Amino acid sequence: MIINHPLLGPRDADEFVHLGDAGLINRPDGLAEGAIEAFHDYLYLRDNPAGLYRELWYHEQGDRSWLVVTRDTTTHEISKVELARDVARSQRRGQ
Amino acid sequence: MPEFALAAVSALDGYSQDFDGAVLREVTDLEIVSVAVPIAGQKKLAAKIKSAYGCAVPKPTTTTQSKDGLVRLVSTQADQFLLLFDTATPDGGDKVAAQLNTAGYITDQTDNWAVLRLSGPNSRTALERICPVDLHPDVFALNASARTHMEHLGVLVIRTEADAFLLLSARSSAKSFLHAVVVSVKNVT
Amino acid sequence: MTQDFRIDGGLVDRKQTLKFSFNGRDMYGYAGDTLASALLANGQRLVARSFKYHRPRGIFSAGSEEPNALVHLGQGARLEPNTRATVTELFDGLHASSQNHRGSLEHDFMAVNDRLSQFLSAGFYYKTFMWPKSFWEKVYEPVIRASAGLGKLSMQPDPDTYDKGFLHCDILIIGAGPAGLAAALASGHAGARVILADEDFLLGGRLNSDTQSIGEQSGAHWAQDSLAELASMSNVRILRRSTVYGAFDHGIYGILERKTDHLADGGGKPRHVLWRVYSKRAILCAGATERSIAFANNDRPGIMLSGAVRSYANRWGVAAGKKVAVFTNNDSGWQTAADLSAMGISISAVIDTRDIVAPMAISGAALVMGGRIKDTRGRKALDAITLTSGLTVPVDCLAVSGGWSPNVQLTCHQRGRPQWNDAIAAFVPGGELPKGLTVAGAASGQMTLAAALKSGRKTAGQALVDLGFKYTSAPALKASDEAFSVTPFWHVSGSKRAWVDLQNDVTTKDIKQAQREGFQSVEHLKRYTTMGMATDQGKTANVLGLAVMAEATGQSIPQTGTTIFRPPYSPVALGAFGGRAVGNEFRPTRLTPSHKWATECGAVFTETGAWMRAQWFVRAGETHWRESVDREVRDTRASVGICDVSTLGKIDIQGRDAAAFLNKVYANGFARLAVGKVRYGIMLREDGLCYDDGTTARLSETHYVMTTTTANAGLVYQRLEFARQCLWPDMDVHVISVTDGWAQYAVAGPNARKLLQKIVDPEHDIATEAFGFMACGDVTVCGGTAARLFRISFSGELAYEIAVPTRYGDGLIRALMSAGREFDVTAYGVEALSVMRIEKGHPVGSELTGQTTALELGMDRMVSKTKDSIGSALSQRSELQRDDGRRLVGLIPVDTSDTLTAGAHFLDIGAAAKMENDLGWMTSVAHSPTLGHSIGLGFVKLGHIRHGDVIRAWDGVRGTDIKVEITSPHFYDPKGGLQRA
Amino acid sequence: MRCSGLRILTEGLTGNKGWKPVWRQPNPKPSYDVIIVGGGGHGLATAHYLAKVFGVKNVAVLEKGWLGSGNVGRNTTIVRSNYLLPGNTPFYEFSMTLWEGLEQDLNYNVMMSQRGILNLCHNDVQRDAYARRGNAMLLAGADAKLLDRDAVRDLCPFLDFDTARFPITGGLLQPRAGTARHDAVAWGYARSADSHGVDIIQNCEVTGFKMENGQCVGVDTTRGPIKAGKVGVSVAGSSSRVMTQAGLRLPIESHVLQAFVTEGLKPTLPGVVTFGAGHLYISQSDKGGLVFGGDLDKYNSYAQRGNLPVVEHVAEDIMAMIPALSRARLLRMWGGVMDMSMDGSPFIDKTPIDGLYFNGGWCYGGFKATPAAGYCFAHLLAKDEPHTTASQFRLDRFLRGNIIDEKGAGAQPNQH
Repeated sequence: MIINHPLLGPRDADEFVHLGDAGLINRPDGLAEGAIEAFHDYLYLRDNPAGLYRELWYHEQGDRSWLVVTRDTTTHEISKVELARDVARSQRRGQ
Repeated sequence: MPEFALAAVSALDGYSQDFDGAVLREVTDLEIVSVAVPIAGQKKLAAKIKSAYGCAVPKPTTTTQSKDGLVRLVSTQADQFLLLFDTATPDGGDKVAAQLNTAGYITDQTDNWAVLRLSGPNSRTALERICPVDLHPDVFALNASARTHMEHLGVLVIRTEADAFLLLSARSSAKSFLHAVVVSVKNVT
Repeated sequence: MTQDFRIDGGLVDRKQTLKFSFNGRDMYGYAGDTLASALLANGQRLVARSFKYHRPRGIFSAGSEEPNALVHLGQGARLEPNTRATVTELFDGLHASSQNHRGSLEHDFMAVNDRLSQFLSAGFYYKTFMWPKSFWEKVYEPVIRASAGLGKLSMQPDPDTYDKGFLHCDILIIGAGPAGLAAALASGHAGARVILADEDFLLGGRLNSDTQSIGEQSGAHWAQDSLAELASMSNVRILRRSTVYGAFDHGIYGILERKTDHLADGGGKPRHVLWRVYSKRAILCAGATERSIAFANNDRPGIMLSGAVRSYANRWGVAAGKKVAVFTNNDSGWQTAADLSAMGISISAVIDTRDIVAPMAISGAALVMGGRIKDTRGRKALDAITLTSGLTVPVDCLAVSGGWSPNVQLTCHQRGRPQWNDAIAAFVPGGELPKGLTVAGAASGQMTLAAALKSGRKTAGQALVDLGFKYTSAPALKASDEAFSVTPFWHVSGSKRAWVDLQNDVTTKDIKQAQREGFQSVEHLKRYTTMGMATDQGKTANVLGLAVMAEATGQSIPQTGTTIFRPPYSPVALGAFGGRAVGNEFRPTRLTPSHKWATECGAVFTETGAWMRAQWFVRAGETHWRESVDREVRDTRASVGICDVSTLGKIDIQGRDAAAFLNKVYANGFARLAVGKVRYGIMLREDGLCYDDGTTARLSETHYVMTTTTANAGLVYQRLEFARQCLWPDMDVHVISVTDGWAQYAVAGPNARKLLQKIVDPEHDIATEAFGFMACGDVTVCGGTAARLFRISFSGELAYEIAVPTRYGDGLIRALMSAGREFDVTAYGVEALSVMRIEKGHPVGSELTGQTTALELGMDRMVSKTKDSIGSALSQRSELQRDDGRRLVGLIPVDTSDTLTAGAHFLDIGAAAKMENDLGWMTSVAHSPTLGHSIGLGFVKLGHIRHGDVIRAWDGVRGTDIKVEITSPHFYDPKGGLQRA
Repeated sequence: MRCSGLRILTEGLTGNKGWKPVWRQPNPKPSYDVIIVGGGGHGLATAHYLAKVFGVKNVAVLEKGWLGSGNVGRNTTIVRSNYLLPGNTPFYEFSMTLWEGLEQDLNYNVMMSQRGILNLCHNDVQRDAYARRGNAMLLAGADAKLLDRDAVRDLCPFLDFDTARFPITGGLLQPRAGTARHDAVAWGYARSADSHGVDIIQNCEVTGFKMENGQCVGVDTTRGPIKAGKVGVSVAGSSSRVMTQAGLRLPIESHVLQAFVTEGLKPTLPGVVTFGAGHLYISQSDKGGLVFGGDLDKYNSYAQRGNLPVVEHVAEDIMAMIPALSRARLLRMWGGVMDMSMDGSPFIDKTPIDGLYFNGGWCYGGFKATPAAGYCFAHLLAKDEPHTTASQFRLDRFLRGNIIDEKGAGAQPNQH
């Protein structure tokens, strides 16, 4: 596969490490009420869609960026690649 | 006069070898200093770099050079870049710190790396055997840089001339990296 | 042997005679021959035995689709099984021999299977061999295994080398036949970066096998001129002997280039290069493959594909037979008859299954329209055919054409599903093709030369336009364009066996039986009968088998299903995929700064991850490793020892928010760590289990250096980047690895300070008052060399870790050792390091398995409940907080002469060795020279309240069962007074 | 119709014309006591044990494609019970005992071949970890042998003992482990279930669950609605896809695992061998092909195909372990969709919805588990309580922290 890195251009996915669902960016508050249930859903439960999927990749053999890649899990087609930091920041502002 | 003196040794004992259409040398005495850009400190740092070296902070995949041509700045990460320059004394970090003082977070990286210079008409065909990044001059032009992997080793590759590449890889695995490059050269020459 | 079947013409170089041998018999051929063409030229009809029935087989095709002519190529360590004679380029000194027979090729004892065929029909093995039960492994299976398989491996290490590479292009053109060449010319002229790859050594495809002309030239000449023109373009790269074996995601294609297989001597260069090609567009011009017709005994040597017979005559100047008949359901069979006849080969008959007027006259040949072949004769070589009309024709070669199947393989490697095309009675590319891939020429169903040339150019034009190149269309080339006509005809029904899959011996009977048993979907059909599962992947068989099944079920072929293909297009040597990863080259090796020095000092090394570390240092007179290790421990604890700890991960952490950041990633508090101090920390995964530990030193308000375990350095770094980029993106914190940048040595033992005072420059006071336990700071050593000093202890002794830039690492270890001479300093390796940490009860990888909690490790107090750090929440889950769970304890053998073993499980005295009684396991053991006996660490259920109890360390796989006493894990200086001294 | 050598003889002499369909092609009835969703190995085995052992015969198995088209026909056919943790070991050992009698139970030769599995180790820490595992296996009633370097050499002289980057120091051997003919397992279970009256319905995709006041009472399918007393879902890689129709999110991700086979070769490997300094398992089929696999591709996927990096990594491991296989040729590569759970261990459990049961999360270990998974799922469906050997495979275990993590990799499916 090829990931079109927003800063570096197309790179072989071989350079990257795949973590999982982009939802892992939204870490719950560990001190809040019901933290265990919140973290259980955050860490363990997955939509695991057959289709468009937003996922985290780490450019380990490159610029060490974490990326949010939007990819179709049935065709492997990649439609969008963002810097995870930008996504995380915009979501925080959203909150 | 101290009882014990410490001699510096290079990663590859100054390796140097000529092949048919390719020359491979270890580059020693190259100081490598990383500068991390503080959050909300980009402008200040860019100004400092400009005044200290007369050039811009390099954009991703590129390098810039100081006005006097002695310092090369290489983008390595969204908020981090390297300065490469020759020096006889092992105080690159301090030199850069003196220039930038607190505008950026400085780490001396010199001893983390082994540096090879591969040049000659066969250098690109040799790298074709281990480098997944497209090094065609139309795509990877003069002063372009890329961080990738070759034979399971992380490598920073910079095109310093039409036919010459600077290759930086981790110092502890330098011998394996040298071996990978040498085999590639031998396989195509 | 003389080349009795060599005729005039062909594209071989008759000036270069090559000597080769088959089954020990010397033969001769010419440069440009394949092994197959040379064997035919020498009249060698019988070349192989079939997989199941061991039927005599000859050469069937002229390409990589060959199902029959598989041979052992080469000798000794270079022996290569299952090699297709039809694509093996002849070279001087080539050795080939036949495979898969007991006794000689001519007299194969296994041929008895052919007599028993009615009992060996499809799936017979699923229905028997079950009684008695024990006989399967002992009797039946060994027999089956021995007779199964085709060729054999030498089982010697491969003397040849392999390499890989990466290529980038705008347009990859797959196949250099008429369509491929036309596409390449158009793309090359437009200035695109082009790769043209073809599996053959002579490019041109069918142009070299047929007599059609292009413009005023012969097709073969046009091909050579076109190639010369392409070779002159700097933007075009031509890859000969290069098979595009797979289409992968996002325009990545795999190519196997055979570099030296055709040379008598490879000159030490890699045998194969496995290219990973990154393309923006790809054009499949792979042509089409002819298929056979099923009729009784249609597998005899001499029965060949019609196009192959034509190829051998036109390209190689070889007559596949002296009396040839043609059996066809389409026009291309007639082309064969015409070409051979024109070359003076006698055509006895042309049998066309179609009731049409004969398209041409063939001198001396009986033309049978609407004819059928009922049976054939000749055990080891064809000698006659009999028609349903009763007519028997003596022939030594039968050229069969059941029509042509476009080579759609690569279009199926992702989501493509071929579609049936009635006009050419074949599957053409369909469904969702790999993105960026288009198809031209015969591969797309364009079955005439003119159409192939046109579609090649047109398809390239579209790709060029897509990529923004200027494409100027050129006048069409003049070439034959008579319509290709075929009327489906699949098999002649009869009571005898008619072969569909030649290699796996699948006959029409097997397919009909599969239908009777309900294995009717195409996938069931393949899996049950093994049709299409042989080394040729059913290139010549699948469509035929599908047609027979369709007829049996009364469905149409598309209703019955379509056959799709998996990579690789044709088989690829594992060595090529392995590349250079042989022996010590499998993975890189990391060396410590003291490696050279350690080698000089008789160190025995061990692999820890990628690192080579000194395990212990053998001194004169030491014959057993324990002597060395015990001495290293004793001398360190008695005076001072030195160990290279540079392999620990080191991460430079800077930023205004560095302190807050560390407080997030460590389970214990780091917010209030003072400048100039070091703290031990444990890291949890978000699931609350421990995954790493280490120390972090604060060098300034905004600057820390973290150490990780050797094994987890990369993982911790990754998690830190995740935390700062994804979880706390607004924190001003920056991390960079400095693992390789510092040579770091542990200096441990009562005399550690005295030794260091000789190295550290006098202006730096390291007396305990000024530089107490867990202190750190910048110092200079040996007259001004910058260094870092940490007062931390893994051994439990008064200890420091001193770090200098790696370039000085070799110098510093030598300096430390000579400075320590007056204290009888010892260097110690990882074994002694491990002994001392076990004596101190420090957990390492054997305890931090990723399955253990801070509670189990006895570090639960370190997990702060007052802050939200990674893992803090889920570490509080009920099952992870059980107070009746396991705890880390020390273990001492009751009989101190016993030796403990790691991996032993714990059982109560008298308890049966059953899972219900399992109390835990021994994680680490050592012989403690300090205590004079074996000690261990382990997890024991309720261990924290069982100190003093005696249990058993049961090690069933090692056959030991030892009484052990549960103790505190801290065997040595539990109060820690020594390290504070 | 019973299978036997005699039968083959008589059929052979009469032109093999008497063979009957191995299973019927029934149309779905309006209602069943139990509907199994998924006609793979697990689903068919569940039906077999429901009908034959637990006496529940009014059962339908619904398969969206062709029978056995999932992982049961795509795996590397390895059967073993060399597990470490008490939550797993008894279950896989139970499965092993069922394998050992499967031919007789099914009257179908699935070619269960106990030629052993050898896990190589390359350093002392690894050896001790294998000792711990081997002892856990013995405690659970399985078989295990810890071999030193010489014993490994006697067993597999062709391994690289002389030039290896990571020298072989020994290994853990389970002699009773081995391989089986994967397709035959599906066909054998289907044939037996069918003979006990189970309706196996192919080309019948479940499109939704019928709910009545919070309870599952049937399914909607491409061949119409079907009522059921209980619905058991056993669809491996499609687990999330199917269960989301019932509004359930699972602790599962779907990942692609590739498998490979070489051209047919005369016997070279004794049994299954796995590499300890990489990720590789390799064996040789009765037909002569070397069958092997390694790591997941590591990204979520529902496409039954992988990419080059893993192919090359696996081949590198082969070259490092058995250099003599260098000239063997890779014939075919393919992929299966793995239902990777969050701790690498499976689920056989009731769901929060009454009448709806789930069997999944088998990761790459589903094939060896087929008999016991079928048996235990049938047990749960028939008796509404878990079989003792499967009592830990609960859907709520992560909330309680009762993790069954053989590798200690944490809540990251692609690391298991």
